[in-house]
Amino acid sequence: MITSAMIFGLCGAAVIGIGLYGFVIHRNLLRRVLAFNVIGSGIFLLFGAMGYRSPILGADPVPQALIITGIVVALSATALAVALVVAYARATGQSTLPEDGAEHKTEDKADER
Amino acid sequence: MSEMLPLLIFLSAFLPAIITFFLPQPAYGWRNGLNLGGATLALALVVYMLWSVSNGAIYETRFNLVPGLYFLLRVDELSLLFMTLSVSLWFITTLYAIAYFGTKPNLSRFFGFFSLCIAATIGIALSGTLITFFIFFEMLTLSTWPLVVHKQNKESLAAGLSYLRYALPGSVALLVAIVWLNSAIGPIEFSQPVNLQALDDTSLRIIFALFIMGLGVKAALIPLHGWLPRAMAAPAPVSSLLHAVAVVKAGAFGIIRVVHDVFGVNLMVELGVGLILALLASATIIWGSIRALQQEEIKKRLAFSTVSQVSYIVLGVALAGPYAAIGALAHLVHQGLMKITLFFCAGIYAERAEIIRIDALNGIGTRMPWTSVSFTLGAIGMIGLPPMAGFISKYYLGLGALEAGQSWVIAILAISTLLNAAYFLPMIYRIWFLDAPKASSVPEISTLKHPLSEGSLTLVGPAVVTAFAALAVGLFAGAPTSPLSWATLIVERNDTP
Amino acid sequence: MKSESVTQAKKQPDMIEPLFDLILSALILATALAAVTGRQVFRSVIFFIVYGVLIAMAWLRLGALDVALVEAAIGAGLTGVLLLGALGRLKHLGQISATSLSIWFRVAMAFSAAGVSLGISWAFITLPEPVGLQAAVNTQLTIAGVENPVTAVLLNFRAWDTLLESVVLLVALIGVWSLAQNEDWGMRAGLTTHSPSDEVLTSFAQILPPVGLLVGVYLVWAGSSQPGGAFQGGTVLAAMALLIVMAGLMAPPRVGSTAVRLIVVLGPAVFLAVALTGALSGQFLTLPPAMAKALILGIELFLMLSIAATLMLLVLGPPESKAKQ
Amino acid sequence: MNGELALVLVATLPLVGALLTVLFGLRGGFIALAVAASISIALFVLILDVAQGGVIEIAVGGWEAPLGITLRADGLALAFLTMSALVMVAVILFAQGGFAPRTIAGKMVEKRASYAFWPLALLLWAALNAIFLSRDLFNIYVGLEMLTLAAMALVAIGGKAESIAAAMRCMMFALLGSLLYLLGVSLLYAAHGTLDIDQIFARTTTANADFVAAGLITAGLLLKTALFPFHAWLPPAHSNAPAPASAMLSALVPKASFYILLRFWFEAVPDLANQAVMWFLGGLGALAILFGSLMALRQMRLKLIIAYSTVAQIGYLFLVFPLAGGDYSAQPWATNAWSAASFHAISHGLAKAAMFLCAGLWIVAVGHDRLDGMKGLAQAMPMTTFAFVLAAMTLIGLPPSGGFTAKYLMLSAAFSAGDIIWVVILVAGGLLSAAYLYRPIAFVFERKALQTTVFVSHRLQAIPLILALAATLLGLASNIPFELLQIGRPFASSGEME
Repeated sequence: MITSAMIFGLCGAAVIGIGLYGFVIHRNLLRRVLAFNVIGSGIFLLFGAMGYRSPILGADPVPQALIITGIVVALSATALAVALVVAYARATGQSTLPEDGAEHKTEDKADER
Repeated sequence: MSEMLPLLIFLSAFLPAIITFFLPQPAYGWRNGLNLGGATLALALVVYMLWSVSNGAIYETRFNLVPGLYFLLRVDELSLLFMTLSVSLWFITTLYAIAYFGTKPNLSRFFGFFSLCIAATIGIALSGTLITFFIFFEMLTLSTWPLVVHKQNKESLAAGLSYLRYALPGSVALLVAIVWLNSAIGPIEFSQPVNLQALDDTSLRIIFALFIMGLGVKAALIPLHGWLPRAMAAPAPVSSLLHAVAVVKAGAFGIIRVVHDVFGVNLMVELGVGLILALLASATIIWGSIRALQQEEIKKRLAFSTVSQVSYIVLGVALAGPYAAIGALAHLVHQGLMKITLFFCAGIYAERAEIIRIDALNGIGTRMPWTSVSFTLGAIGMIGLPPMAGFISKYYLGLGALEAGQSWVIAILAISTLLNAAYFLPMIYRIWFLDAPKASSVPEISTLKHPLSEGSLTLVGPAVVTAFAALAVGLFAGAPTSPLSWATLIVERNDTP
Repeated sequence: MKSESVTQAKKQPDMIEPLFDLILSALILATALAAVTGRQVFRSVIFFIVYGVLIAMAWLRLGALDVALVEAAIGAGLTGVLLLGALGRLKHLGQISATSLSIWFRVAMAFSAAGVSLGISWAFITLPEPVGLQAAVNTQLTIAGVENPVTAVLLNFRAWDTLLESVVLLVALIGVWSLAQNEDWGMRAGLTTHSPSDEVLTSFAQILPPVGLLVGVYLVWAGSSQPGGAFQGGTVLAAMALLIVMAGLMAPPRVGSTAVRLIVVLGPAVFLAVALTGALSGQFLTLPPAMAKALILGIELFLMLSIAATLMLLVLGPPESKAKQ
Repeated sequence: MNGELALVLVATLPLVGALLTVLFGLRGGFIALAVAASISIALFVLILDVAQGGVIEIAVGGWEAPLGITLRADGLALAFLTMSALVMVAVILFAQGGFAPRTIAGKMVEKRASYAFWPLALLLWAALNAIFLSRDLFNIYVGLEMLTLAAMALVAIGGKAESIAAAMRCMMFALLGSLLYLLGVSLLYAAHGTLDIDQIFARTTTANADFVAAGLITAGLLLKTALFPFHAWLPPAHSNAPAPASAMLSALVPKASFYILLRFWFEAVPDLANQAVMWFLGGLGALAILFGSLMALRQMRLKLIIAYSTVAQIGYLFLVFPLAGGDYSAQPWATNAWSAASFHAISHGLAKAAMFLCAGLWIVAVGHDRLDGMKGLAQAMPMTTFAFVLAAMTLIGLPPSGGFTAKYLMLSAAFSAGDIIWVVILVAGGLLSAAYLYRPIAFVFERKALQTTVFVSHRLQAIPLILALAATLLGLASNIPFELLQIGRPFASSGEME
């Protein structure tokens, strides 16, 4: 018999995958931040579902509390990340970072400076 | 008291070093007083310990670090031999250095690191365990570097780099060897008999090789000697004390420790590494002399002569017999006295008459008699003519070779003596028997910095003192207080437990 | 809510509920996919907001009303606003470059992401018998000071988490502020615009504040017994305040003003004070059962204010004068 | 003041200070100093109590795990707390001048950086202490997030385009890392109904979830620790921040996530630690050592050399897993290897902070950190040069220094275990670090008359020197910290090696 917990747990797992995919394929920083939030809510959904598996005991309040904490933390991170994206765009006119491993480039720049 | 004594003698060099770093350049009085005071105190302590140790006393200081890692400072006959040499020469060299530098810049840095080197040398002499030895060995490596690069020009920096290029891999080899032994059989104390049964012959051979690699760099065994001649970029006092005595001897001393107190001569022979070491030393002796022959600068020639001479000690150890050992230990002191004399003189020539190259020595004898006499004595000693100290050590080495049935060593000794003569006699000849060239290639007497004097007493005095000391230890080798007697005492106490 | 969850658990799930759950999950996945892979960023953000609402519904189905509230308010609401705002600014500043990654890379990534999902699902399905803390929480509820187990966990059992979490918000705020231009320091938070305030918004904004305050306080109060609490209340308040600011009825607060900083700090400060008094009297963060309810309510009220202010300032972003656009 | 109170104060005082600095923007430096002083006192009391009475543990709010959160001060925690305290005190002293409010016409005016720096620094400290003391995996997550956000803000505080880009880059890694960690923790809770490290250790069953969780947690923490090959973000981030920020970022931040890994693998799930996993972690560490060192050799800017050396030095930490983890945890040498990791972490923390502060001073003096432009600095600033050389000795692992102690312990463990590969790695790493640290030293030693040197006060120059001396002292008096570390040691290995 399939319970809501089972369904939403698997759904959460799938969402995590989707989010991860988005996180790695996008260079656009805003999209990465968005993907990060998708992953996050997927994890929370899975966490909640795992705390709701027991038909006798009902929902476990501890994961719920942890998830609320997690959501707020995620929002804080998102806010800072978004602010960074904007500041970065203001400073460079870019909304994507140079390719990874490009720190060598920045070094060279630094050498010239 | 007897627990603190080893620590005290170490501190007598270490504390002046630390304080000196914080002295401003103009504080000449303080700086000189501090270093001479430290040297005097150390000297007094050494004399006291010589007396009491010869009566069988033993001093120990130990404190723990992490498990398997503890400091042990221990005074025994061997450590005293090395310590006496370094401390007394430290005193003399400090006098020389004060006169030599006068008011040159960065004196606090120089004297600070100089005394630090001595502290490290004393520590090496006192080390009672391999790891303690290693720690002081590294301390010596590092505190020598600022002295090598003291002039801070391209040349000295290059010298410093090549020095570290040799020294650091060496110390890594040493560390690996030590940790390997410790993790196999626990921490090793020189005073305790070491049981190496836990290790098979192959690993023992590897460990021995690692030890020789690590120590051979400092002892300037070929092919690890490359740094020494370049390090002559350092100022004269450094070349005199450190590169003629402290550093190279630290390597030789380490080899003595490893062979006698870790492996034991018998095991070394069983493993068949003794002969290899002897061959290596002989090769170094010959090669060093040949290279010395090719040099045109005084200090470079002396440096290569050091390369060759230090290997006498290694050779003596490798021959694994009491006579050879005595010769080696005696030579540790003899060579130190003679070589420091030569470097003192080279320094004076360079400072007072701007003489760097050998061909500029012509006729200097009449102008700088004291210096030249000292130089000559040192040179003759190096060649090993009786009754100079050098002869004594070579004589015992020869006996040892015959005793060990390695008669080929005699040939080596003969050849090297000839080579020594070949590169020292011409210098002596130039000094005394050639007229000063009228050409402007060398400065006229009028252009000498101090037309009438060869420099202050504290500059020339040390050279004269060491020269005659070298003569004395040869003349009175039989005396109960001579290095030779002490060396004999060491060998007797070690080999007949 | 405990009771309600139990009743839920009691009645056997008929065919409708799983069906509903399945449809909801399908929608969630679809919107998530759309939000992640959509062509334009704007659409993605819209999809993300929808996705957030759907997730909130899922939380209702999982008997987590508190989480549902928070998710709706923060997960969907504020995050969405943040992203939209940033999008507007980026449009203003520079181009939004589209991804230009090789199809093979994307395929590979897709497969590996799917692998992760499968791995997690495997772990999830093969989980041992559920061992929750429901029992433990319920037995302690009597001395925890509040009837709502979630609030009890947040404000009492795991208060240290919550204290740190309220500080995390502060960290983010300081971080956001520190991204201002030097010359803008101390000015009003956010991009100072002079948007023509349209009547609807304005009228809304005039009615809403009292309502918002009411709702917020109620949520805190309710949080002690029913779903609700400081975070939910704070979000509602923050939303109201934002609305007012956007409507131009009230200028955004100055980053430099002491009042703002005081409000922002108040909640964590009170929380910390309570914690330390506990420590001095023996145990750190202990709420004596007698006063537990009062203390929790007090902490929550101040927390709500601070959270509201912080959230609003976070959404407004660092001070930025229009001059440099 | 009893131990428990001291523990609470160590955990909360940074928070108090942070809140105060948020309120009083102009007094940040002073508040930070006061807080640093009081934390140091509390920490000192705590250390004394633990040294006498053993591990101190408190259940927050009187709620025992699994319902509540446990804070514990054992040897390992104290070691890391002390390191952070030393570094933070130094940084706070050092930053007094640089992050002071501007004074215009006699009245002080708040500046952006000088306002934001102090709360961020104290919050960073608060996060570190919270992590080091916590026994609850989720509580650690909150602390970790706090740490990350504060660190990112500090990376970007310079305001330059490079620093913002650098912050953005690590933000991406860090966000992903914390999500993976959170996922792992939630799986563990679902499987065992607890978040407490000791209760997870004491669990009776092993679910498939445990393996997935362990993988996720490790991956997440590796991202945050910047272990090769996840290091890309570290050098730009650490080299573009202002010197005091760089010191905190490089000396402390990666240590926190490593610390959690250490706790996790040795105290929560040692039963899952099979040789393969341990060797994998060690292998990554080895690669980090080699790669980081080679990159450091190629740099021409001092701060980048120091940053890449962090990449390399982090690698050493991970050698603890193959040397003390898995099947070896019962071996006699495990204790030494495990302690070696802490010794290395701490001495590296002190030395690295000293180096970045030295770099900062030199930059003040000559206005940049290009090697070729730093000739003659040994002349102008001997004290700083000496401090830098001392710190370099620790990083290279030359005696007497904490770095040497760590290296000795690791080497002896590697020999006892008979895994010569780690010996080779350690030796090679030591020589490489000597090579890349010699370059800047040689440059500053070269004699050259500096025309445009800003005078740097000796009080400022003394700060890095003291840090470097502390790193050296850690080697000279290594028995005290070693004994302290053994208090509440995770695994009971069969005694020390003799």
